[in-house]
Amino acid sequence: MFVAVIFFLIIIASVVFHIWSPWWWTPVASNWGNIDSTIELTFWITGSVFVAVCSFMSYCVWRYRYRPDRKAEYKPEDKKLEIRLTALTALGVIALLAPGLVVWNKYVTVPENALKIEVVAYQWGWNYRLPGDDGILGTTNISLINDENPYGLNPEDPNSKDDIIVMDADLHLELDQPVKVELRSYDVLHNFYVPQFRAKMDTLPGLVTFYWFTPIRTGDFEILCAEYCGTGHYAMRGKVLVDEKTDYTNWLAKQITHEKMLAQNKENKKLLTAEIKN
Amino acid sequence: MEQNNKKTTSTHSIGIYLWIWGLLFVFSTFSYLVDWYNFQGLLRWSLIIFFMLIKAGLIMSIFMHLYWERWAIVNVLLWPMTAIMVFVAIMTAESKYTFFTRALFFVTGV
Amino acid sequence: MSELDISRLPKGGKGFAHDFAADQTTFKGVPWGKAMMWIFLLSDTFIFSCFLISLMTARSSTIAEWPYPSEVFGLTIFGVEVPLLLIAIMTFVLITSSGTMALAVKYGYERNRKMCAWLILATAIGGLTFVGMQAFEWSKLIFHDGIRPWSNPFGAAQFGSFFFMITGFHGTHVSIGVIFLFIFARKTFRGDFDTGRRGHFTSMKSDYKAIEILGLYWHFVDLVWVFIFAFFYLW
Amino acid sequence: MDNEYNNNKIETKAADSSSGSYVPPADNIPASEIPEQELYHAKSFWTRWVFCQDAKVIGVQYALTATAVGLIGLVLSWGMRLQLGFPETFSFLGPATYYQSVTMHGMIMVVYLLTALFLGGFGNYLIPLMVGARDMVFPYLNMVSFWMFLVAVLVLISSFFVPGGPTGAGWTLYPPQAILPGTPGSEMGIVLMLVSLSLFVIGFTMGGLNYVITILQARTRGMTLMRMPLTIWGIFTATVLALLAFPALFVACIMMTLDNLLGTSFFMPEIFTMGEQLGTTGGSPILFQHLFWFFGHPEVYIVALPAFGIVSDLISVHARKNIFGYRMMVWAIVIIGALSFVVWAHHMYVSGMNPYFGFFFATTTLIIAVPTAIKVYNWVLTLWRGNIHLTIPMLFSLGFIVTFVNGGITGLFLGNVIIDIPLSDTYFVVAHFHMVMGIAPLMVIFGAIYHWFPLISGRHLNQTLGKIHFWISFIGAYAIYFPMHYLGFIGVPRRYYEMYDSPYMTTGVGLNQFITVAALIVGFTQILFLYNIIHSAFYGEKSEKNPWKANSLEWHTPEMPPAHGNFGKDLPVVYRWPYDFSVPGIDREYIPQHVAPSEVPTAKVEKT
Ligand code: HEA
Ligand code: HEA
Ligand code: CUA
Ligand SMILES: [Cu+2]
Repeated sequence: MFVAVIFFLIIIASVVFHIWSPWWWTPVASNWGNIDSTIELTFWITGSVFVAVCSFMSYCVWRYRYRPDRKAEYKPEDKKLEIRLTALTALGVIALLAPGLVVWNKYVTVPENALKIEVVAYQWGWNYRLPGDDGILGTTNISLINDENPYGLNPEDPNSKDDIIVMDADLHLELDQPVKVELRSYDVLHNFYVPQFRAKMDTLPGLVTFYWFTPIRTGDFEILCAEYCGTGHYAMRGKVLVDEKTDYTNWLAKQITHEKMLAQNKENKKLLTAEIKN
Repeated sequence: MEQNNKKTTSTHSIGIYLWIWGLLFVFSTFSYLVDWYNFQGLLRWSLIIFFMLIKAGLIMSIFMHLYWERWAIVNVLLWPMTAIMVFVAIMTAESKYTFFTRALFFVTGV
Repeated sequence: MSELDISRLPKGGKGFAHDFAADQTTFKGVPWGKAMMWIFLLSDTFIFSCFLISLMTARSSTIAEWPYPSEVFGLTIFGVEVPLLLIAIMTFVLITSSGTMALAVKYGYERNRKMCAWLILATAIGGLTFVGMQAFEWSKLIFHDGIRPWSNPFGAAQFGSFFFMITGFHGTHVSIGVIFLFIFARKTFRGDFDTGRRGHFTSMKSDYKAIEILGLYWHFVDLVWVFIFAFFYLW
Repeated sequence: MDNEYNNNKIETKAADSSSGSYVPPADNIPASEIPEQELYHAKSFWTRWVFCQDAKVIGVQYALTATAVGLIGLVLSWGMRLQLGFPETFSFLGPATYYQSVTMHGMIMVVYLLTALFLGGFGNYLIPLMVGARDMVFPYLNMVSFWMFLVAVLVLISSFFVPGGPTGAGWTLYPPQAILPGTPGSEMGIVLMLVSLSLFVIGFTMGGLNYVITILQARTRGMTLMRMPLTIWGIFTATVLALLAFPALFVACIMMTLDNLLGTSFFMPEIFTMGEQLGTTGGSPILFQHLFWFFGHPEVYIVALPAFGIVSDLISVHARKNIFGYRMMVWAIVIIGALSFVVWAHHMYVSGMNPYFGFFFATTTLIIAVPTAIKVYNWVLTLWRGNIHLTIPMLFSLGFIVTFVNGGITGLFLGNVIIDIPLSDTYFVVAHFHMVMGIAPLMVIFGAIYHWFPLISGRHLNQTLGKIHFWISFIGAYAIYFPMHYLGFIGVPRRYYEMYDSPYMTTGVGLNQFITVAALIVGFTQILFLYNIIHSAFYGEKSEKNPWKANSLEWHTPEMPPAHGNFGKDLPVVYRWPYDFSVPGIDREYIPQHVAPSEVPTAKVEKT
């Protein structure tokens, strides 16, 4: 009795906790609202199975608790029942999987008009690169990195000249403009994760990974690194600021292109060497 | 440990071992010739795999006596290879993808 | 004790079903040690497969040039460039030793002590030759061609890494096999398998079946070489 | 020299040589196919208790060692929880220490506690007894297996004392960070971890071969595969998985060791770190992840399948009812085992692998839910119309069902690739795997210990302490991990040393404190359990033979605890499955496996 009741109460408590929980996801700020819907669907299906299975268990514990005068039933199997349950479960699995795969297909298919930007991760911070007027990011290589060329951009690649360098933890994005983030890392694995956007992907050295989203709300959103990357992992934060078009253009105008930065860095170096000589 | 089935572990005539031995030599020579004649492309790979599998099959079935073993053990030994085959297939696609992104985004030869 | 007459059991697919439904032993007529060696080899197959899969993955995902093994492993004999010569000879040596091993197993079952012992010894010497040639190959690559595990002058760094790791791991298998072959040769000459003398560590009785088990291991080493030859040297 | 072996060649009393009295045809059991096993009888203290070749002693040695490291893992979890619940209160917990604790906690719990306890501990003890063998097929190798395990554990422990401390790379040991200086323990710690894992794999292979061959080739007469207790099926399948999955880990360990010590570039691409080029080129970190998870996913089933098997037996015995759908249960175990080799990349949905793999792996992953669901249904259907004794093993089994269903269902969230995108690497994952791996199998382990303790020691564990232990552990653990899912929904990433400067994470403060308190309470309750074990081993209530009235062979040895060689002069002969409880047509309540049909002629049993 007591045992069955407690088990049942635990199930009730779980449901109640779920409904009243103050801890829930942050309001979505990208086009990935349908991820939330998929989760909700999953909640409904699996939640009801959980409640059903566990309540049934509690019921059995109560109804068939030990009595000396009772003898358990002897029934090795019931093929029909088992086949039915299997079919039902298979149905449940399909109901979960099908919408999930549809959304996933969207997730891996980048729209044509997406702005390609690069996110560069390092221990422990974030930098960015925007394509400039030509809309194309130049090629890179980590072995090209040095003081003057901190991104390791290919100086021979014409596409790299007008690339806009954002050596700052803050990234500005334009509202309603789809972006494809191309993720690159200098050193170890990281993960570019903004909870409100729902999307994430690891950054890897030696590879470029990607995902896309469209910001649908202005505001500041925190970037969390979601792949363990060493002692500073928890402190590897950044910010995405989603702006209206005018604010965004203003910000963009203040950024510097790769060509200019190279020139500047050369200049600085000359000054520095001159200073040392003096 | 001693089994009481001396009858069943009958030995095979020496001829079959010598035959297989010879065949292994021949096929090894063939696979070597693939390199010698410098075949390239799909032809090369399929020939390599073909001779490799034949040699492996001969060694396993005759030298390791798998041909004479009962299906129980043969199946137990061969089915797990499907896991390997899945792994091979996935890693083939994966390495192609890695190469593709690298070629697309990175400067080569620095 | 009545005997299990395997020849009377159903064969093929029916035998499969029969054996799995039967009691006591699932592998009918397979001694414990042999079953164990087979399962161990299965596990070991997974190890080598993982090595080779990693090799092929690295090879097809690197954008650096992959060295052409045919040239790297070529030898110049009398002024003629012969590709893969040493490797080819090693392959033949290993196959030869596999053949002698197969015969040793055969004579073991026929309780032909002398033949069996000499053939095991021959196998051991074949194995030793293989290891020796491998040592020669390694030293040539290291000291003459400047190939290192971390880099090499021909191209992708992984070439050397995988070469030393895979052939090293295979060579270790061969060396262990050679040690056991010598031990077994001695035991056979001494007649342990006829007298059922107990093993030094395990204190189990010696039995000619042990030779078949050792044979399985040795053929497996040969088998792995077939794959390494194909994927590393020829591909 | 010969007299230290008892070649007690038994005169087999096969049915066909029946002397006189009528034996019904149903009793016909084929003659023995395998000769009597030679046993090495210990002569001195050393060979009896230390270098012992008796699988039962080896099992206990495994279990004690695993528990000892498990307790280290538990203490490490306290450190982590203190930091997460009450940050900046404990100065000894810096970020480096925190990450080292997380790593060692995870690795110890998964590999050195659960794998070793289920397979090395329960496997060694139960396999020979339950299949009716005198010992493992190669007792000597079995002994070496334990000593390898011990060395692996010692190497692991020694990493706490080397300069730089143990590795803090996370239990997944992903390169490149695992071997780069930005990670704690990248000096010696990581090497020792890799060496320890390799030794573990070697040692396990020796033991695992023994388990597999004992089950396949050394069963007693009449013990067909379909008459084996599900415990054996679970352990058997898990061992097969381990023999096929550990190679990938072994290979990954070797390659990473070489990357670390020799500077090879297997997993290391071009890297620019701490202001300089590393000089490695062209390697692929993703390759490591594939190798790791090709091992790692089967590994989680390696710790789940034995639990599935054992819990089936516990439920059946304590509900006095046959396990429902035995055949389906066996097939489900085998299918889960087979499928577990084609789902591994569901741990890599956000790793940057080929994005189209998502379709394949999401599908295979969710397919695995079907056989698992069948198992769950069959457990609760076994309770249905049973006669349920609410003994402590039964309580733990019930706890297992609830936590496993809960954790399995969150697995469905994660398996569905698109849902994994927001939830991956958050506390939702942490909650998932603790529910399904940290709590559920541990419940089974506890239940199994209460169940088999009388067999091992001849005494019962204290029931009152046991009930307290159950209720606090179960409710407490549920209270730790159920709310933790919601941290994941907020978006709190895992492996965060400290998380309170983000606006939405601050809302988790109270929850984290609550979790920490619950974890400490549950943790300390285990001390009660340890006390119970130690005290009861010496002073516990003496148990009669077969206290739970179970059918499987281990309870029907001539002596209890069973002696070396397990079954006295004659090995038992088996005539039925181990689940003949409450059989109609007969006044006995249960029919042990070795009872011949002729002894219970009126019983209406299902043919097995
Ligand atoms: C014992 C261990 C165990 C078990 C059994 C499982 C079982 C499952 N796991 Fe879990 N998992 C882990 C241990 C385990 N897992 C660990 C340790 C990690 C993290 C590793 C790390 O990164 O550190 C992990 C991580 C993990 C991930 C990766 C998350 C991430 O990192 O992003 C995923 C994704 O697919 C996943 C899925 C599943 C699924 C689908 C199951 C399924 O097998 C569950 C099946 C069970 C059920 C479904 C419940 C019973 C069914 C019913 C009651 C019927 C109702 C069902 C339907 C309606 C369909 N797990
Ligand atoms: C079986 C596996 C297992 C078990 C039992 C536990 C038990 C616990 N774990 Fe677990 N944990 C992992 C496996 C496990 N963990 C893994 C794989 C990781 C990932 C590591 C990584 O990210 O790299 C992890 C990570 C992890 C984190 C995340 C850290 C982070 O991401 O920053 C946290 C945080 O709260 C945590 C807490 C706890 C707590 C409070 C307990 C317990 O205290 C819960 C309560 C205790 C019990 C229910 C009883 C425990 C009993 C014993 C340990 C053995 C005694 C045995 C006998 C007497 C026979 N663990
Ligand atoms: Cu960067 Cu975690
Ligand atoms: Cu998994």
